Amino acid sequence: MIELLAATTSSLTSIPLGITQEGNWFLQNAWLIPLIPALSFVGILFFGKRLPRGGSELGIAALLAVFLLSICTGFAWMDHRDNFHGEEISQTIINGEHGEHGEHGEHGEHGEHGEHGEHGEHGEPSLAVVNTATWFVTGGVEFSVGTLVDGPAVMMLFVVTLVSLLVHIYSTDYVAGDRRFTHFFAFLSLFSASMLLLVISENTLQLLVSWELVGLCSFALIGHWWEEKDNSNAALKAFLTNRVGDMGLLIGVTILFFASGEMIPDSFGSFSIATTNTLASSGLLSHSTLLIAACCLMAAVMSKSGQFFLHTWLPDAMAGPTPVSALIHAATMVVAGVFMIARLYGVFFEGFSIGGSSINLMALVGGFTTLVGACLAFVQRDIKKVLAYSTISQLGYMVMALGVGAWTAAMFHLFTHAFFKACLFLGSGSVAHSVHSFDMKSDMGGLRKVMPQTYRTFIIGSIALAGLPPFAGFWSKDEILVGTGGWGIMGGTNGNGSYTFMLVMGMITAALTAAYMTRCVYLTFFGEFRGHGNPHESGPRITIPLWILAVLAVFAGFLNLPKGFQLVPESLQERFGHYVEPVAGYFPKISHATPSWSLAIISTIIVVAGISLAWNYYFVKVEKASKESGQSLTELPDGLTTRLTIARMGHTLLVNKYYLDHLYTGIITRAVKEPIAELTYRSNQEILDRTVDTVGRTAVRVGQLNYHKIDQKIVDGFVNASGRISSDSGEELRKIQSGKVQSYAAILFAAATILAGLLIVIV
Amino acid sequence: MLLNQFLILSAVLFSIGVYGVVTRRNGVMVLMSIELILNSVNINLVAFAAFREAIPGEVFALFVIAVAAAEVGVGLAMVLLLYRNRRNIDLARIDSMKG
Amino acid sequence: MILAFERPAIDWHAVAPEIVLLSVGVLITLLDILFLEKARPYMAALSGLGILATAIPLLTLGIDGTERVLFDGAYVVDNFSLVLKAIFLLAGYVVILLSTNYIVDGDYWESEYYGLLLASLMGMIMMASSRDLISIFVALELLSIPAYLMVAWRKRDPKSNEAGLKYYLMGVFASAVMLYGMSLLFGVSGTTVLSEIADSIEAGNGSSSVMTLGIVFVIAGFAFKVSAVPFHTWAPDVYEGAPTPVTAFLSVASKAAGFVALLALIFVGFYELSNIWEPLIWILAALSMTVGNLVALRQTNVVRLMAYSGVAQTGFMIAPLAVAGHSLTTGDQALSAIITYLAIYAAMNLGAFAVIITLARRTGSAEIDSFAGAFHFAPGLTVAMTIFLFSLAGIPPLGGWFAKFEVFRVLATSGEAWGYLLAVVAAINSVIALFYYANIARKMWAEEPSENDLKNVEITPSLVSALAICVLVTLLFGIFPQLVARFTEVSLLAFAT
Amino acid sequence: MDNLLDSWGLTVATFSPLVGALVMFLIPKEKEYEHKIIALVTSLWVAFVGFMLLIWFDLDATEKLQYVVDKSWIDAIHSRYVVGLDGISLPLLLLTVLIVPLCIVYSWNHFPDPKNPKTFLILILVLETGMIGTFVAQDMVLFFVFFEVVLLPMFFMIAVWGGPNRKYASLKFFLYTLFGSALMLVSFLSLFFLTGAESFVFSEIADNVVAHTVSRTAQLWIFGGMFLGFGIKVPMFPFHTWLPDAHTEAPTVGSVILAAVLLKLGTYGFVRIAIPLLPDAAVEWAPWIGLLAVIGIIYGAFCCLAQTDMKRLIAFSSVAHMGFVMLGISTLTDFGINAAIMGMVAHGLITGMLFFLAGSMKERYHTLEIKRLGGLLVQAPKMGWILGFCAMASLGLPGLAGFWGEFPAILSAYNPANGLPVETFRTFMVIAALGTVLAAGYLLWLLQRSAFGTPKEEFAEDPNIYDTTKTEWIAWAPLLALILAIGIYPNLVFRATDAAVDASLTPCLTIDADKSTHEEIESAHCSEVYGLSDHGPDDHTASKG
Repeated sequence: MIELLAATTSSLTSIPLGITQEGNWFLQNAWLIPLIPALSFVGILFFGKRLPRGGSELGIAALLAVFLLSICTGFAWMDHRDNFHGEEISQTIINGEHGEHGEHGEHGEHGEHGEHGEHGEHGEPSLAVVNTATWFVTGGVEFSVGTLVDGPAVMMLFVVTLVSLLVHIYSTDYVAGDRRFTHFFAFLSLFSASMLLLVISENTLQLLVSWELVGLCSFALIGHWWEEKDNSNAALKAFLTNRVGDMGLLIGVTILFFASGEMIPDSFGSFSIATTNTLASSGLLSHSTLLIAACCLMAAVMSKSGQFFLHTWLPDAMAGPTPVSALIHAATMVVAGVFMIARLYGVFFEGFSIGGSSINLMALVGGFTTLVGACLAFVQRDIKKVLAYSTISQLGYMVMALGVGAWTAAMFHLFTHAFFKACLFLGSGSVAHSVHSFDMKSDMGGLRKVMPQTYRTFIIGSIALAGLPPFAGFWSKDEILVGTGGWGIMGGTNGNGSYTFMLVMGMITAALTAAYMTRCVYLTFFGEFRGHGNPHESGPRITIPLWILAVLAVFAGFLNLPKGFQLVPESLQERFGHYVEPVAGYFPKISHATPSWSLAIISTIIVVAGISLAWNYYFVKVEKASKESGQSLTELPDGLTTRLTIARMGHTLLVNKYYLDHLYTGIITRAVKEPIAELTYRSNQEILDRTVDTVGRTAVRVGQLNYHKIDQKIVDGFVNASGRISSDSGEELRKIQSGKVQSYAAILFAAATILAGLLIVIV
Repeated sequence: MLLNQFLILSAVLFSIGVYGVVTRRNGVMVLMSIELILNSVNINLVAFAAFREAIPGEVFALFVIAVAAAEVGVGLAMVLLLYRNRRNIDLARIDSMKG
Repeated sequence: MILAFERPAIDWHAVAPEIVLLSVGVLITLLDILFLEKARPYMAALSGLGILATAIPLLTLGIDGTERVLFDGAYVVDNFSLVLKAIFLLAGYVVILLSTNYIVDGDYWESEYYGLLLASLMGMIMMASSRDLISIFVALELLSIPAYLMVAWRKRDPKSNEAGLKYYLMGVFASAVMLYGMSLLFGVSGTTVLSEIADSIEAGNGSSSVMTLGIVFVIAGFAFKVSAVPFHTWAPDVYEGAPTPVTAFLSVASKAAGFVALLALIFVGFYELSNIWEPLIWILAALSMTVGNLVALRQTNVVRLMAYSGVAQTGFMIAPLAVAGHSLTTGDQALSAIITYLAIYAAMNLGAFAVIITLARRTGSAEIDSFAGAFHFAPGLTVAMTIFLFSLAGIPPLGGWFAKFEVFRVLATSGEAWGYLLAVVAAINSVIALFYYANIARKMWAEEPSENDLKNVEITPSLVSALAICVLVTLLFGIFPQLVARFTEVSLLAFAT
Repeated sequence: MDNLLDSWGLTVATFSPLVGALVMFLIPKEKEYEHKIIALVTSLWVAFVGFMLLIWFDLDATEKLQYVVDKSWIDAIHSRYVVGLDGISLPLLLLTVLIVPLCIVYSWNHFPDPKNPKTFLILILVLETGMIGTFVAQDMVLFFVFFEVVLLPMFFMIAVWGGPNRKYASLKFFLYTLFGSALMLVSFLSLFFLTGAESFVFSEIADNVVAHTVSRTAQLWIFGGMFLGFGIKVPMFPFHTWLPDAHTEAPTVGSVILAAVLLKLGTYGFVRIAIPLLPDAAVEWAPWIGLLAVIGIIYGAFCCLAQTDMKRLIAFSSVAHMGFVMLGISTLTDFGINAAIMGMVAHGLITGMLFFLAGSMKERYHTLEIKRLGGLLVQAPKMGWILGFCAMASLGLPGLAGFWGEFPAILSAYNPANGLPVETFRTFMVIAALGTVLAAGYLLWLLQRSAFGTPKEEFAEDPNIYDTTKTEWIAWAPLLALILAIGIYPNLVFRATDAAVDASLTPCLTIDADKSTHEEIESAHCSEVYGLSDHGPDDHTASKG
């Protein structure tokens, strides 16, 4: 099948890419899915005002159609995954001088023999369906656009369309009566279109294009009420931080383009994801270029998915309407970064050499973000800010999972997280809708009696988020912890590497998550109602999506029951992993940790401990204190952290991470004087935010300096100066014209004699 | 051998004439100095013509004399005009146009 | 010893133009004496017709095309001299058109003016053909003396008076210096005919310092005539003082005459001694361009500005001479470049002066500020003036650019280092020049007129025809340069070798 | 029809605006309506001719010069009237032919203050002739003449109809560009004389440069002259100071034409003359051009951040954009130069639109002080969103034309032609990528301060802030549609330029054969590539297809 050309210097071989062009109708033209919402965007933009329901019905119809389409694509993919034996496409490459990496050598041969024997335990190969068309040709390089439908793509299609549909329905009630109702729906469908385009994009260029379109829509939607200055500020900040990340993406894509160019004969390079991944995972691209490319792409992920030091825009993005926060800043857009890592996993796996090492940049960033997000979520007054920081923390979880090689666990967590986080956000939206404020401490409390539906869905969502069994959160978080390679009795053996440090961080965050969710539930739904006015339950168009999401939050977990789970027949285990994880040339060979009972139990115990600790503090002590003082308190006046020095020290230690980071940004913080709770919050907002603003302002000042000093004075000055010199010298020369005829005669004669003298002497 | 003396004489005359033109303030004096210069040229021409037995030199001198006459006529008319307008013929004073 | 005086064989056809012009001049003077007041109105028309009449023999000589040499080499009628005679006549005709009703106001005696003008023209035409020291000197004086009188034309106006006297004194002094040079030249070479001087130089006695002194003094004399720096000091005062048509005449015709003499001397006379006159001309060219332009920047009076612009343009015209000695071909190219520049410069400058005269009649002053807002009360004139100014500056598609282009071409291809240097100096100067030309144009276009009576300027038919000729010539040479290029393919060198 | 167009097409396109101007010249000043009609009809006629040229253009032989007319013009100086159209100049010609009618429509009933529509429209038509001429000229002297012709009308437009400080700005613009073109002329001349070619036609000179190799130092000096000449026009970093003044003072239509087309003359000069004719010097100069381009990007961005006047900000933003175009050119790969031409077209459309908007806002607010603006979206929503759309296009949002100008330029900077220092170009790439972030910064900051927020009390109830009028819609709709169309399907431009650029680079610039797709790089005689058979003294050769 592969003719190994004899001894030519650049011998041409071909490597299987794990993609095919046949596949049933749905898989073939998945490009319809992004097209329909795009058309609806145009429709709403032009005819929205004249439609009876202000364009929202056009949006919902489009999303419904697309949701059905993606379900069909899902089923088509499942069938394709199980029984497809069509012909596989391979890419001819120059392999002479690069030489095979040591331990990957045998994998190479295996590939070549084409019978893909023991491709990991997931059975025979899953071939992604690719359908490309040439977009344009410039400078001998052919840019193509197309769709690549495989496991993760189908999963994401399902999640995005579902959540987007629910958010559409939800916002018909939430945003009703807004001045720019049509405008809102137009941008919602544009957002869905670009997100869907991103999900099924076949090459990195298309990924880049949709990546920035998604950024644009988030800019427009966050700044929906752009009358207030801080809304437009938040939108601007979101877009600029994304742009910073995009710079990384731009450079990463360029490096990958040209790196793959060296390998493919007579072409400058190729953008296609399948080729780049296959080349990377079969060790044909040099490790250093992959490392640089991975770091650049990592920058993009950190800005888009709100990882540690580029996350400041996400909490501010809560200024946008809540359905936007639910859709964009919980379920879809922020996950784009994680999806990009999953999509280009070959590059990251090789770049950060995830298999076999105990620490790498991605895992570290992920772990650190989970911890930081969790701590910050603790001290928020605004309910949406709590959920925003919890999103940051969960995203950190996913990135950490990818960092440790637990690919399926990360994708599964993404899948479940989308549901319960959207449910929580929409729940908080419905609460805020009735209370007309987001501030838990001053305007909420005791809403369980008044808003039963929202209360119950919120409870389900927070339990799922905390990760108590049998809810979805438990299964996905447990998978990740197992994936980190376990530690002693915790099991989770033969993972990709012994990431014990990540395991510890994961455990602590699980506890913290449980704690702050309990605090949030108590402050909003228990105790007495602190706000004014009379809150009431929201209408059906809000509660029904809440219930759908709550149900999904409960049952989504069963999709990926771990291997050894005897309660259920073998065929039902690991369904999610089986269908979603690609087994093909373009996916690296990752090893799957064996699930262990002991780890599951310990993690549940930790979560329960977290809940009980918070429960005891709030439901017992604060309840008693508020009964004694008669007004509903939100925290004990002389709380644990203020009394006990050790607790205060522990807390400041957590905060100190900031100082580490703080020192890293180089600006010394103000002296610590408010109670610890205020300090943590203000330290995050003030310092990090201000660094971003000061960077902006210094740029402006440098601009001013540059403009006034250099541009006007020196460069422009030089031009005017030359003008002035010529006119001044003109003035002097004018003086010799004295008007006296005899001086003229003298000049004439003097000149004649001098010239004569000169010429006689010299010539 | 004789030629150099003539050349020196004409050079001397020439320089005196030039000095006269440049320094004298009286219009008529300047005209006279110009005549001096022209005559020095004549001497030069005649001397060379004689030395080289070349007739054109003589003819040239004649032409110079004739033209000099015409020039002086015009020059005196100009100076007269100046006197009628300004009541003096001091060349240093006529500098209304300058720069 | 043959004493009988046998009549030298004169080729009447060759001297026909001179004769016709002489007779017209004499006729006018006679008419003036006989009919006094009655003849006044016809004087201008008659002299115009006279000039056109002299043009006829020129055409026949042109068609005939043979080179005629009279008085054994002293007086030559070849296509070089024919082209230049045509330029002189055309310029003379336009000057007459300019001065028809300019001279009338101020009730000076009009007819004499035309007599003097024709006499001066006669001198110029003679200069074009003269190839020997004596005839050059006589032609020079013949064209200068009437010019002195024309400059002092307005007897009662102190300025005209002062200008006249200055021009006279400087003119005579310069020609005296030139004469001294000529005498030395004669002394060394023994003959007055330029071709024979060239032979004697070739024969080897050209290297003496006396010869250098002679050459320098002769070139200095003519440098005065073409107002090259440092001999230009007379030009601004005389231009300002003299009546404007006379200034136009001086700036174009007498300058051209100066050039003709210079070309004849250098190309026919001492072409071999290029190591003497090339550096001299180089210095003159560089100085005139730079000084002319720089001082022009500061001028407020448009006539003085035209004087300095004239000085700068002279710098451009001399420039090719600075590399002419490099080789025979460069010599020819330099000659044709200079003549092209002369022809186009004549048209541009006369046109500009025509506009200045018309506007001065209305605004009464020659200050540049009085030109402000001309667009509003004299749009036609403004457009014409813009064409002339930008043509002087060398902007395509107007004539000036082709003239400058030829000069640049000669400098660039001369292959000598300081040829390139001069080209760079010329490039910088053309940018500086553009500044004051554009300044006037902008003042005319963009500013508000000072007083607000917007009545249009009444333009006499003769001025209109003068303007038309100049605009036509400038545009024609700009768009179809090969017209002028074909005419100026003349060469003096063929004669010299 | 085909051969009529073939022989007369380009000459008609170039000179019919002049005819229109002459006709208008004869009509007295008062009849303003007739003037407007004639101007519009002439420009539409030229647009129609341009469109016909596009239709009959043989798209799969874009590298060959088509509609070639080759007559002798000035024999004395061996310059010939040679005009031709190939892939590189087609898009730019169409851009010109599109922009001018839109400008005439835009200024239909609001001419700038010294109301003189007759002369204003005549100047626009003369400008159009100059611009079209420059893009079709294939002879150096012809190119130089048209290059100068463009200068004069622009000078008068700024000088007569400009803002308060117009005297200084117009003269500076005129002198600066003239100085540049003087140097350019000197380099043209010396190239002509050194190679001893017998005519000024580009292909002729390109052959001779290849034939008897002009010494390297001479090539360097000549390229230096051209670099200065074109660099000033682009404008490149140190020579850009004329642009902001010219733009702030120029009337709206003036700065639209200046931004949309005149800036392209410089870059077009590089692509058409400098690089194909002097390949070795180009390789020598490329890193420096790259350096200046990148500095331009960052320097322009910083200056934008410091601006208080909107129009001046847009002017500096075009300095930054042209930086990207020059970066594309400096890579000397056909990938980079394609990006540069796309960048030119995109910048023309987008910045043209931005200046239209700035003009309309100046009409409404009578000031462009960003501090006093605000709440445009509240008072004039449609105009606000168009400003948003253009800001997004300008910062290079993918899916709009701007992106396809910047991204391929950055991509090509990663892998410049051989002989160029790869590391330096990769650092240029990173800096350029940083430039895109700064671009996003200043554009969105402008958008936020002028469009978002609530209108200042000074203009809160001002009736003068009306939304886009009909004439503005007619003028702007084609531009907006094109920006979106090129954004979604960039092949509209690349289809034409790809082969032409490849041809203009390959024969004269040695690209290592094995990498590039054209194995058979025979040392093609340049004139074949340019599709010009050796022209007899005066015969007219129609070498189509």
